[in-house]
Amino acid sequence: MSGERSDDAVERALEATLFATEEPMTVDELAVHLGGLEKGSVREGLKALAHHYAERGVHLVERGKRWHFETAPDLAHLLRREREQVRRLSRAATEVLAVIAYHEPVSRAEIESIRGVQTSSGTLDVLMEAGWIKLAGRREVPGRPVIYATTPEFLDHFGLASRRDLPGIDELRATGLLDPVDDALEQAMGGDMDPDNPSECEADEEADEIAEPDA
Amino acid sequence: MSGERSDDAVERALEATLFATEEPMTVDELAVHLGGLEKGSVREGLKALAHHYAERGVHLVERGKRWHFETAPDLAHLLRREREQVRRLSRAATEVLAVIAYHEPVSRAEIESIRGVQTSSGTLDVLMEAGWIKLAGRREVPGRPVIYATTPEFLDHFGLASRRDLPGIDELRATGLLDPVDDALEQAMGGDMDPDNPSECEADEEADEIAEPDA
Amino acid sequence: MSMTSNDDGFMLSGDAMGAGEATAEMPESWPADEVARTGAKSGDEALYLELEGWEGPLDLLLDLARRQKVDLRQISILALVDQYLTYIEQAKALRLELAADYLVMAAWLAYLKSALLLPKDEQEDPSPEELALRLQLRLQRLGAMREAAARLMGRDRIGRDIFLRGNPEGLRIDRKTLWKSDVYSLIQAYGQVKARTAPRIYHVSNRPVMTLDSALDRVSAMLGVTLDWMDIRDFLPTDAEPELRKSALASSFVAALELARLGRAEIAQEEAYSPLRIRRLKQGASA
Repeated sequence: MSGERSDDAVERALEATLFATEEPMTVDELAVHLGGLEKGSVREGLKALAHHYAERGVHLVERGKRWHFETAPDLAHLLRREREQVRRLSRAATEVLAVIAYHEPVSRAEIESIRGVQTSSGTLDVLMEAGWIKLAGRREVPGRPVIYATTPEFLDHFGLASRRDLPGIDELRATGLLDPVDDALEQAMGGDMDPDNPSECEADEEADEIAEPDA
Repeated sequence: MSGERSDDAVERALEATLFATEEPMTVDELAVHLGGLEKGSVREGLKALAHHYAERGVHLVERGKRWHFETAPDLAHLLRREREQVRRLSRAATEVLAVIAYHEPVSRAEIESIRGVQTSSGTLDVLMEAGWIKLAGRREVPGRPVIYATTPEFLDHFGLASRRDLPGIDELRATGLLDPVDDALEQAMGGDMDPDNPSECEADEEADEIAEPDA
Repeated sequence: MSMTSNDDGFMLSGDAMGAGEATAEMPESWPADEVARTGAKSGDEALYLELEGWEGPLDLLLDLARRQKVDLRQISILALVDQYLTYIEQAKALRLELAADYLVMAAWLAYLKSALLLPKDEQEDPSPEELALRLQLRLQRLGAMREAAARLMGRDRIGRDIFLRGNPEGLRIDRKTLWKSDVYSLIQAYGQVKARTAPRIYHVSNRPVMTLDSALDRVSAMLGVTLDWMDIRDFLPTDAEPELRKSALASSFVAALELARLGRAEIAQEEAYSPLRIRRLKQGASA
């Protein structure tokens, strides 16, 4: 009876000590810390404690002769959680994505020549992060530039069976999407934009990109 | 059977999370962290977990609506650190802290009228720095003095589930020792000048009426 | 013993002025200990040396009140006043520097005492009884807070008696962005790229102008008709649009200057903004 009681006391003391310690502890350290307890009872206490925690959310484990509590391996995902945040793609990124989709595989220089403006590296990063474009090797020309192509996730997200589902130039024209740029831009930007000055236009879009998360 | 299993899963998740967290967590925070669990099951899980740990070397406790694990109080002698981790408070700071805790929110003038001395600015700073008191707005009286109140960290540190757990607060309230001197005087003078027995006063109700606006 | 809630609570609250000693005991036992300790030293002097340990007159009064060893609600205010006044007198006798507020309190208490001893009908408002009661209430409240502080400090405290997990793994929340777009935005963007970069044809519309050459011809020809002064406006085409007139005026003016330079015409203007007049110079007249 009294033996049981003392076992229990050792177990509680070990539990509290190992909970509060900043470093994992050896049996010797624990024995000293608990006022010169016998190492035998420390070992037994640790065994009993490890058994008690075996099925719980935290485990008592021995690593290189040192004991400590740690999260149960199957619950490790609780320590690092991801929180998802939905953001709309900026116009600059949408344009780059469209150019890649219509012309793939394309290099960055080709994207820029098609768009008529420089592409910030952040834009391509965003599209990669979204999982919609991927590196598709290198173009065998001087400089061996990286080329980009769309991914199956891209088709998924945009509800396309294949890239051939994208409307052709003639269809775009028919729907008015190829109308003179001044009108389209004026409509889009409320008219206070200079289409002859593409660098200014790009700067605007970058601003959009930054501003959007707030929206 | 499956219900039991899921309760168990919640308990394990709560256990792992509360072992791992660096800050105490509220029911809401736990519910969000565990992927939008129902608050009801979080509360039940916490209750079960607290029960499980009640006799162990570490306890699960609620302090100011936030939950954390801590070592059992009766094991203090084993764990007391040689390096003093607790801030040593001057007698003045201790008293100011008590006045704020038992009367909150209070202005500096109110603290001084109870203590009968001026409060050096360092005293309030020390308590703010310790994270135990905070500014709690201004009293809407002439001069709009700043008022002070205690923080959740204060409850944490002193092991109080809430301010109702402040030692002796019920007796103090019952004996009127938390009422302003003016109210007590009013009550006492209304009767037979017997401060011991204010309830016998005829003017009891009247005194209450006068006391109320100040409360 | 070491686990009682009030134990060493006050040790933690001890202030810098050597009060660790004074506060090492449970507050309930203060008066007794105070007396004992005072006795142990050489009488009064030891007590007065602690004057600096009081936090103001109210603090000292509270301590004196506790020496009456009765409930704070039953203390004798008259006795307390005497205790305080005796205390201050003796401190003065020992030439201890007394802060002003202790002296103010002494004066006030002396007044209170005399008022309390006066016959009732000579009392002013507020009555001395009220003043005494007020003092008593204040002492009760201060005493209550002092005990509360001691009990608070004596609780099991985190970092001293209770410990949190020493090395928590910590919780981390990684934010992940889910990007969103749609097919319409995509093809609209492409349409805009194509439209923006499509080859452009620039049309330059013909604006009605009179070139310098035709103005020169016209002015020379018209000057040949007469030797009289002519207003420059007479040289302009009469049926011209306003825009053409502007251009014709400028060109004609430059043509006139050119002819003047060549010595074939002279230009006159009577004053600023008056009509500019031109006439042919006879050949050789200027030579």
